[in-house]
Amino acid sequence: MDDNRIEEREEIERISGVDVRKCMRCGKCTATCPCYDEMEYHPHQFVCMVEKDEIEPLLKSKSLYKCLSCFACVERCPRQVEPGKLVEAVRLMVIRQQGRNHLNPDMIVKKLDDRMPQQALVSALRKYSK
Amino acid sequence: MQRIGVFVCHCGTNISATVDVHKVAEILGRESSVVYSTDYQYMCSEAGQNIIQNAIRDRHLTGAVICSCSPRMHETTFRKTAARAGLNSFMVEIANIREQCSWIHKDKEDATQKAIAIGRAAIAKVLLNTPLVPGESPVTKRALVIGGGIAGIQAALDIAEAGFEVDIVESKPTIGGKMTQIDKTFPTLDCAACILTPKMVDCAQNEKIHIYSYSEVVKVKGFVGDFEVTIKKKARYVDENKCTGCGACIEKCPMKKVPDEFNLGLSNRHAIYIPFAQAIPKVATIDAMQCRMLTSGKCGICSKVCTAGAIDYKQKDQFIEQGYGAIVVATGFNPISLDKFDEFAYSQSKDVVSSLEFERLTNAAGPTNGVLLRPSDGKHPHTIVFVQCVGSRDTTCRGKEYCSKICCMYTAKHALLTREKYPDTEVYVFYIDVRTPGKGFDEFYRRAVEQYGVHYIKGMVGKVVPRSDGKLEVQASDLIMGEQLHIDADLVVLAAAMESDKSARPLATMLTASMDTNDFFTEAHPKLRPVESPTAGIFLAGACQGPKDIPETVAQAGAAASKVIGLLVKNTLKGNPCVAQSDELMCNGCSSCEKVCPYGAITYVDKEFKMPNRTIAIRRVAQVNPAVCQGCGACTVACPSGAMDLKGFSNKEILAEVDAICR
Amino acid sequence: MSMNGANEFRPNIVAFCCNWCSYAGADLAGTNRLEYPAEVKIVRVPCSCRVNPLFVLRAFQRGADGVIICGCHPGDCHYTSGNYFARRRMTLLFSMLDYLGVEKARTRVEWVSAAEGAKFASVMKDFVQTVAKLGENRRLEDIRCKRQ
Amino acid sequence: MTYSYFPGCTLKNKAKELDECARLSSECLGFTLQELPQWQCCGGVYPLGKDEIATKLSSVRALVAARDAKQDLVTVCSACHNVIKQVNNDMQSDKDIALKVNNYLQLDQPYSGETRVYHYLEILRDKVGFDTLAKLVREPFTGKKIGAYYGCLLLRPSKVMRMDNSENPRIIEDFIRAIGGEPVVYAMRNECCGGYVTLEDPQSAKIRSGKVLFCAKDQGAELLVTACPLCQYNLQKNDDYGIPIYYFTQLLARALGLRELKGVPDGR
Repeated sequence: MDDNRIEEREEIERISGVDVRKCMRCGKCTATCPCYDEMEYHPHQFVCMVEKDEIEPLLKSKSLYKCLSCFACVERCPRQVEPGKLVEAVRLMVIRQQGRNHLNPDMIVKKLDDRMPQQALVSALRKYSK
Repeated sequence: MQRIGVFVCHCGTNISATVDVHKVAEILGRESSVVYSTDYQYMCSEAGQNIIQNAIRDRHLTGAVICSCSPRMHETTFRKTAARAGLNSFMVEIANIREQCSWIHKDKEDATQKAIAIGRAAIAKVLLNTPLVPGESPVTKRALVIGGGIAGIQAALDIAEAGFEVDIVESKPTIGGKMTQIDKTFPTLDCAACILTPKMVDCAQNEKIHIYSYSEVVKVKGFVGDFEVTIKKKARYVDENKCTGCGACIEKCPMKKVPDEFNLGLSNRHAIYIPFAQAIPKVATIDAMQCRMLTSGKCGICSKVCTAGAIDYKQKDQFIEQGYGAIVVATGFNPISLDKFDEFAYSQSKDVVSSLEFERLTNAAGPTNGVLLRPSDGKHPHTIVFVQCVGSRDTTCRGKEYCSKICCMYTAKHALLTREKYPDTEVYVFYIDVRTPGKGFDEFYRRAVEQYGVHYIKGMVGKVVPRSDGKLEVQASDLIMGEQLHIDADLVVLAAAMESDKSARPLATMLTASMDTNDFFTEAHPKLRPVESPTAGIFLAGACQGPKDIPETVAQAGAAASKVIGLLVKNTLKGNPCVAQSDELMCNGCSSCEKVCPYGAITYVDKEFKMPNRTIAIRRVAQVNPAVCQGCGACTVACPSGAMDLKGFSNKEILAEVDAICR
Repeated sequence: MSMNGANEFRPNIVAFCCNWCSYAGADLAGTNRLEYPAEVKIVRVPCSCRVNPLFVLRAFQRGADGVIICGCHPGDCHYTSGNYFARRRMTLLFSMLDYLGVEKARTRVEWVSAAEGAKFASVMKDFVQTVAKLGENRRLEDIRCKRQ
Repeated sequence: MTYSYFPGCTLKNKAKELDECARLSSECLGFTLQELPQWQCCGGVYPLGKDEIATKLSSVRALVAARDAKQDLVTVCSACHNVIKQVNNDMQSDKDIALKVNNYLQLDQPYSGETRVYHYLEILRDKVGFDTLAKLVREPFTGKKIGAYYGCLLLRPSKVMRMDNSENPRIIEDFIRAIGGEPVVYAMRNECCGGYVTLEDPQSAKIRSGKVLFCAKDQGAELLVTACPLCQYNLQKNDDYGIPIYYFTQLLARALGLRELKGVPDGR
């Protein structure tokens, strides 16, 4: 189990290119996150939990699909940890598994409205499914 | 015929426990040219030194090898011992058989063999050593202090106290520096002006001190003991000797909307101005960019009202050349620009201020006469948010990687004083870590929390949104409570990182003084020579060497001054004799050595050489100034013809060592 | 080069250490009693830029099996820029030596500060091991220089 | 001057005005947008994973096509610009990604990020010049208080995008000044509108957009301009204050006096 957890961390670090040890716990990411209220785990917690190999709860969390990838935390992180990339890596770990897509094309139709731009669909599909 | 003596030290049991010292002495005694070899318990003791001195005298030694601890420890000791016995100090070599042998090896046989090899290398070197005599150069008994802040002022006063002439060069119209803008000082809360301005007056009244205000150093030549410096005295369009500082000109000047840099733009000044009431020298300066007379030729009011006739619109920059024996660098710091940190809305709202601006807002001599009012509407702020580490500990291109050191304390000071003076305010401080190492510092910070009820929150501010009702919506994190906070603040204060003054980098180039990647001057040794630059004769005081608070700055300035005094009391300076030397017959004047020399110690002269058939050839050859050369040896390797060599570490000596080791 | 007991090869290593950082680092390794192989013998030079490529060649000629040059970290040179010169010169020299058949692993430039005693010891351990694996260096050795 | 032009999926559909006005105005300003043949959708979001290769290929194809045409590549949509510029940066600086992409594409000449990528706004600022633009304006938005909405993708991450100061940008403000309007600076102009999350969680997008709109209204903006169709959608959909949201190219075409276009406000 422990080995497995370490492997998961290494996988996340590989996909994201993030070095979680650079984090100095300033909380800038969480302070700047526009989606704080919708998230169960907040950007700085992603960093700490990955560092401590507590990845299981993150894989299950709905927070993965609330992140806007707006790069606010990436831009403002003073230590170049860039938590947004970490959130993306964890999400990829999930949706790359068979049958774990968060969004399928057949689910989209009823979410559409007349004016919604194509961009919203392709972006959401990119973010939520593989 | 050389006669070498070998002295093997036991260092108690430090060496003898793992090295067979008798065997080492015995085997080294058999080396050719070695006429005397012995071992003793403590060579550095008086008795041990006597053994060496007696052997030098009795055996007529021409060289000595001491097998003992590191040369960094006792080389000077043994050199002095040899000199006392009449042997040139540079005919002594140390074989380091303690730090680099006995202490790191356990096997006695191995260690003994290695000690013998090290001893042989030292013998091989000493056989090629030549007696060296340090060169002497005269000392100009005058010091230059660059920067007239508290560091420069303190250094100048201390040097002048010892009876030497000192010049202060300050780029602003007045000396005093950042400390003049500060209200109170932590942790004692004494008033900055009350402790600084008397020192400024002392400077002005001291006969030994000359202040070049509104001036810059533009050129430095020479070396320790004999620097030649060119100072540019910028035209201030006012004759310093005539101006009485009465201020009549300022009152009448029609250009009164110039942002006042002394108040960081929080108020306006006139085109002709005196930065503040206690300025030294208290003379007016005309801002050439703003003055109507100087820009369009239409005005001249100040000239009419000046009864002293001090106004001179035709004044030109003046260049002064002066010789100095030593230079103190005290260029200080500035807060970083907040341009790249506009998530705090610094450029959008007047009520987001830097900590230095906050100092002005609370300073009795500031734009609000010391009453804390919002710059936007002049109202009393009720909720104040302080943000620490704005740009400090930031590895991105936005900020500085280092901790700016003083922000934790001045923010605690601001927070405490605000709560003391205005108990109806709520004060929040956002911190990453609170760093308070210093006498009474942590107690002070805790007082702010426990007695004054300042809310310290572990977290950062992510966004500040100014609202049209004048509130500032602060979005921040509280990592302890695990919350995102939203505070409606009236004032936000940013503790901007401090950076080395912009003038420091070009100055360092002029002085060939080294700097770190953050443009702070580096010291000769971080622990043992903290106020000296590696470049001889250049001393460091204050924040130009790294972030510092006032007591540290004053301490460092005093230390730098004492180093300067130690230098200036000498009539001549003894140099390091281990300097480069060029063989004029081999030199082809190619300039390779000059290009690699970090000190500019190498110059070229055209010299006459006698050629066959009584002809004379003029050739360009390198000459090393031994007073400037620091003996790094870069030139010796760069020299394609092998003309350049380093005394004390010559090619032959090092090759002999290598040979001995590989034997 | 020396042989010990059961034919275990013990290389002869020459280490050029700059006076301000690496020599002090070596002293610190001693003060902290951090062991490293006795095969390493140190030559003190004022700065790594004092090391003439000739010295390195001479060491190999006289039978050294490995040569290491230690200086201050980039930016920390006591003489401002000496270590940069050393780095450039040695890069060139080492590729030439490699061309001549002296393996790159026998030559090394390392930055060791006065505070890095532990680094000094570990660098030396590692270097001795590496060179020991390569065996004796005969490529540039001049047997005329050998004492019987 | 002719540029390769990557319109992107939405500009051919829901955001036709953004595209058409850009083309019309360009001719008036002295440069031509030549649409890349057979361009493919960029994917809307930059694939952040270091091991994402397939999702970056469409951007690389566009970049290669521009290179082969010996032209700089221009985009108008913020999202396309963000994706293509970040992928181009990967091709320049990430050896691993560049190698894998090139291995896959098997181009005649491997691609290593040679193409220069510009946003239409950058062309206006750096090639045309806002001063020149101001002189060409025939129907200025005099007295109109216009707020620039940058959103998140146009400026961030700034070390790759390098368009403007990401915390205190001025490129759209300068544009607004050039077309005679009065820019309104408000703090939320570089915060996210809710983005693609709008599809799954419209409430989340409503909150985000609401904050932006409140802030803009609060500072006195009468209308907002943006470069992103998704921003336009989110803001317009969630607008409670009656602030019209337009594409910057719509205002540009209007200011240049290029035929009346439906939905473009007049100067009043």
